[in-house]
Amino acid sequence: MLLRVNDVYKTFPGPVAALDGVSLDVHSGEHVSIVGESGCGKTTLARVIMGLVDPDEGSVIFNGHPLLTAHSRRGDFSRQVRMVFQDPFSSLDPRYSVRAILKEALRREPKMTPGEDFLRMRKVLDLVRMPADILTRYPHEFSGGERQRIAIARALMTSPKLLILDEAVSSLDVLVQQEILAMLEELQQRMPVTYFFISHNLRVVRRLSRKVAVMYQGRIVEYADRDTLFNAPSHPYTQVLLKAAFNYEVSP
Amino acid sequence: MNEAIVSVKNLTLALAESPATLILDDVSLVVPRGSIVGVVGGSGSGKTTLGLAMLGLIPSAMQVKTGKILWEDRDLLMRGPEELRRMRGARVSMSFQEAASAFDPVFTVGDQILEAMAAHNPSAGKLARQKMFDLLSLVEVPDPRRVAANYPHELSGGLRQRAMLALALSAKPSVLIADEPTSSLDVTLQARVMQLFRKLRRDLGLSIVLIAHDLGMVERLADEMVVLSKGCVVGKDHPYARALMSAQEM
Amino acid sequence: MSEFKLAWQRFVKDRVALIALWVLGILYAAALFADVITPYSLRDESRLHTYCPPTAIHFLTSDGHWAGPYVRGVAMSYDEYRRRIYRETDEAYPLKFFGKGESYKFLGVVTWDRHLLSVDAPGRVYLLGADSRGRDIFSRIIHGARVSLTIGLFGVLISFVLGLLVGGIAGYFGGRIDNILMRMCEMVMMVPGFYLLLALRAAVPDTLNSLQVYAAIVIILAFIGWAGLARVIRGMCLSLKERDYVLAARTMGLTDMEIVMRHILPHTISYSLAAVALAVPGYILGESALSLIGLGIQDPYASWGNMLSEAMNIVRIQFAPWILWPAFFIALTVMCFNLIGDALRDAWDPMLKGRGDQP
Amino acid sequence: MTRPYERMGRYIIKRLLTAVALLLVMSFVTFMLMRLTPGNYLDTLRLDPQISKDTLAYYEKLYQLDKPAWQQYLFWLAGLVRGEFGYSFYYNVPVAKIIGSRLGNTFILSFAAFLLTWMLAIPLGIWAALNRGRWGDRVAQFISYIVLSLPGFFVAMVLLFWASTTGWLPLGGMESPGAEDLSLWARSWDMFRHLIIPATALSLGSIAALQKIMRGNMLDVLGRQYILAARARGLPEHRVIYVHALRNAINPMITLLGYEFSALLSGAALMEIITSWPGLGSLMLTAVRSKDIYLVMASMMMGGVLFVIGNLLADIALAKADPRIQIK
Repeated sequence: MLLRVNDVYKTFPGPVAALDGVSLDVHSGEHVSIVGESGCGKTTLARVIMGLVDPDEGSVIFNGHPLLTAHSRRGDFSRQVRMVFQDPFSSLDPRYSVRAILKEALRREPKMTPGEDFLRMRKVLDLVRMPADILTRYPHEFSGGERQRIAIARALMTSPKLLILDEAVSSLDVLVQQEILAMLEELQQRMPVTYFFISHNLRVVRRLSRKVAVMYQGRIVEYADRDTLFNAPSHPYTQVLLKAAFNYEVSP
Repeated sequence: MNEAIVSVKNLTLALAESPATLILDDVSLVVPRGSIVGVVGGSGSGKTTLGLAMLGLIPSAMQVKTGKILWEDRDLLMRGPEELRRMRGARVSMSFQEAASAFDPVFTVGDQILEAMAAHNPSAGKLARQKMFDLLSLVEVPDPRRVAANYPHELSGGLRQRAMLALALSAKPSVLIADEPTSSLDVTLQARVMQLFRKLRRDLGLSIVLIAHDLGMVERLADEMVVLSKGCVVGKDHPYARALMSAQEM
Repeated sequence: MSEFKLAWQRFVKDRVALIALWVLGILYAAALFADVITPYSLRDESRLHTYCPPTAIHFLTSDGHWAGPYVRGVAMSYDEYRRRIYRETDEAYPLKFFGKGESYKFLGVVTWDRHLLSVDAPGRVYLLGADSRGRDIFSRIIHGARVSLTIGLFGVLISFVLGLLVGGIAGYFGGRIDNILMRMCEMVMMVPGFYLLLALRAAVPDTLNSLQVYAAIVIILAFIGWAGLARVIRGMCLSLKERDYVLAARTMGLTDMEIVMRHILPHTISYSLAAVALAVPGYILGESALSLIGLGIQDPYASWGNMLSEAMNIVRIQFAPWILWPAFFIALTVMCFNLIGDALRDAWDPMLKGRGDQP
Repeated sequence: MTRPYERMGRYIIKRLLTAVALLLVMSFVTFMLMRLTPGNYLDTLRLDPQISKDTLAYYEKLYQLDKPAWQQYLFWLAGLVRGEFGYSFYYNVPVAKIIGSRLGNTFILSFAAFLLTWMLAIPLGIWAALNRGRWGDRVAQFISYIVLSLPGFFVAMVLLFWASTTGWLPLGGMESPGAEDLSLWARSWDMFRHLIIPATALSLGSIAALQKIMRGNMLDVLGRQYILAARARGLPEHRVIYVHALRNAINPMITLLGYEFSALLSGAALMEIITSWPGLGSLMLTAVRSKDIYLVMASMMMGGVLFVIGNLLADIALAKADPRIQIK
């Protein structure tokens, strides 16, 4: 078992509770998707797992012990669980070359010789189908899709066990989305990484995940295998969601 | 089909500074009365510029090289600005993707609708307010009085989207150009707006030009469809169109 | 640092700002080499040449031969209103280039006595005219530049460091710290600057020597100015903190300090260069105002502000308008800093918004 | 959902309380600063042989100059509450007598410059934005750059010089001699003529600065989508520009109101000294020069009060203008 989210609560000032008692187990190889409409708390869940946001109650358990402080995450967790963000134009610091960006991912790794560094960089760039000669170039020289590939490469530098993708393709043009999703699908075969995919787009979720959790107002209303969820949804909200997404109909 | 209410004939638009780069290249489109016509394309395909051109709002940085834009057989490229202005909103109107940024933030929703109505057919205060509330109920706004008194930033995403539709329809246009009406909405809201479009066509005989990148949605709603790639109209079998199609199935 | 190169490419496109940069370069260089450039030291007086107009430079002798650049002596007399008028006499004094003159400590190290331009005594050359004690205004402006041009920079630097510290901490850590620090900033900003300037100046004992007065003014100006910069920097830190590359760095295990040093500070410094450049004029004007009313740099030392205090008397402006020259140099410097500041802001603007870092 | 007025009331009270706290802290800091410097006004009196020892002792005791600084501050504070501002050694009269008229004069000058600035800067900014790129805009931009870099005191000097040669305007001061016995109308006209030079010199810089900002705001708003949407609805162009664009472009200017007022206040102090306009600024200068501690304190406090009121008005105006601003 890779990661356990144990009964997490989180409220922000405002009417709706962001997370209202969420529990979820993530097993190695079992690609999970969190799907739901904007404001259902899926991004907050990702940020709680990564320690960017502290939960009011509940905990995140990794390798058997709960992660309570930011410090506790600096060990294995920060090496084995990595995250990719939504906006490609804000994911890469414009001041640094691709080499420096990828190098920063090894900050907490034991020192390696420049040769080993380069090999690892070339490997991750190849995984995201980007040529190794881009190492000396800077973020402003790349398109949105290319930047997102570099961000994914950065996340793969420490060959993480779990990769959290928070709406990773949502702000890309529809055709570029296809390329990135194809690359991510291919990656599933080439690396022992498990995806924790967050999206509001049910088509993207159907393509990439084994298990799907549907979230509504801070709670997981349904958690099932992909096929059962898409073909025989049990919770009414899931049914409404599927009908709206695939047949564009909604009962008045 | 009945006669065209708006049609674009071989329109070519280029950047003023570098006439070689074409934003729209020999684009033709016919919008019959009471029909929904889809214009599908990715970002940078020129679909929004086409929508603006149909309103006679050609961005200053561009110039028309060839082509005509006809409103009931009168080419609006030949018309003077004042005549065009009177037609905008009253004959052809436009709705925008980000409803929040289509509203003036410092005026209430009701005032802005009243203002748009008054710009084309001034009517008495009391009567105008009632027409405004009717319009809001027409676009399925649950509590017109409350929504009219709110400022745009105080409305939810879905409500703001419908209020913007009311704003675009305030002068009873016969054609609505909807630019990405659903792409920033959640799926359930998206479906509800599409149903609203079907109802508006049925009740008002409104013709709609549906500009979007979501091919599946346009296929479901539009009577006919045109695919735009880098400013050119391409056929269904064009690789770009097929790529859009496959993005749909996934 | 490609972002820096990108911004520099945009900055260089603004030719006016480039010219402004050159003008400032010349002014600061002149200040540095003041002793060599100026014919006279800032104390060199001549009672015979009170308010003497700018000296005319002749090339031909009275009967039309080429005689190389030379100046004539002047004789003073009074007109019916007992005002001085100067007539050229026939003594001629050749204008010497890099000739020997008053010795000085070049850059405070080597004693030297060459001057770019000088005339043997008793002849006097006043390129821009003389002041009430017959001192050369041109020389005093160049010597004064050492004060007026540097007070602004030192003051802004201190404010910038303070602003970075306070603004950075408030912006990055937020919450109560942010609240307290920002209330403090608002307090300092709310006080009318000039009143505080006078009050602080009053707190400085009069027995200081000129260097201490200089330092006191720098500190006073910095104290008034830092709050504005702190607010600008705090705003920047708040927006930088939300950028995804900062969140990504945190998820990769970087400590707060590492994130601030690698991601927040470098951007903040480059983005606030514009705010700093636009703040310098305020400091220069602050010093000039203080010196103008006699609370700043004291005579005989020169600063553009205290040189102007003579011009406070309208009658003097009437018959010796050249005493307004220092104001021209203040205006020129302020304009250059404004031009550079605007160009810097436009150059960094796309990066600041975090989206448009396309070239 | 109309704005509940008691929320606005509570907001004003909260702002006033923080302002009073600020003024107290400011006065404490200034007082300590003044006491920090060695010696006080009496030192200058001691040099004067005619003044006897006991009068010196009397003054020392009367104004507690012998007491420790904080005690004297409390004495001063208690006096303040009773409306006494202490005694001015320099003018040898209670501070309250001088401060009232000086405060009024500074307010007149600052307010005149304030009106001049806002009446010219806003229209100029709009005009420049609407004629963007045309020669008019470029000329306006060039002039505003020049004016922005001209120090206020230099402009005042030049104007005084011009007035001295043409004689059209008085050379500084606030009233011509013997103005007291003129009729009210004649006297205010006379003061108006005296006001022209200081007010113009003071406001020139801020007109240039605000005009540039207004132009920038206007251009920014004109590029927004709701302007395009307004045109798409067929709204007449004048409504698009003067209702929608202008209304939104003015909002950020209102936030500048407060800080602009403080800039004017500081500028006024200096301008008063140059054009010998009898306001708080020139009073403060003489007080500081002669270490007249109570006079310095009073001028400082009055400057602060004017400042606080200006800021408060600006914030309320902004809350009225922009519905998105929530009154916390």
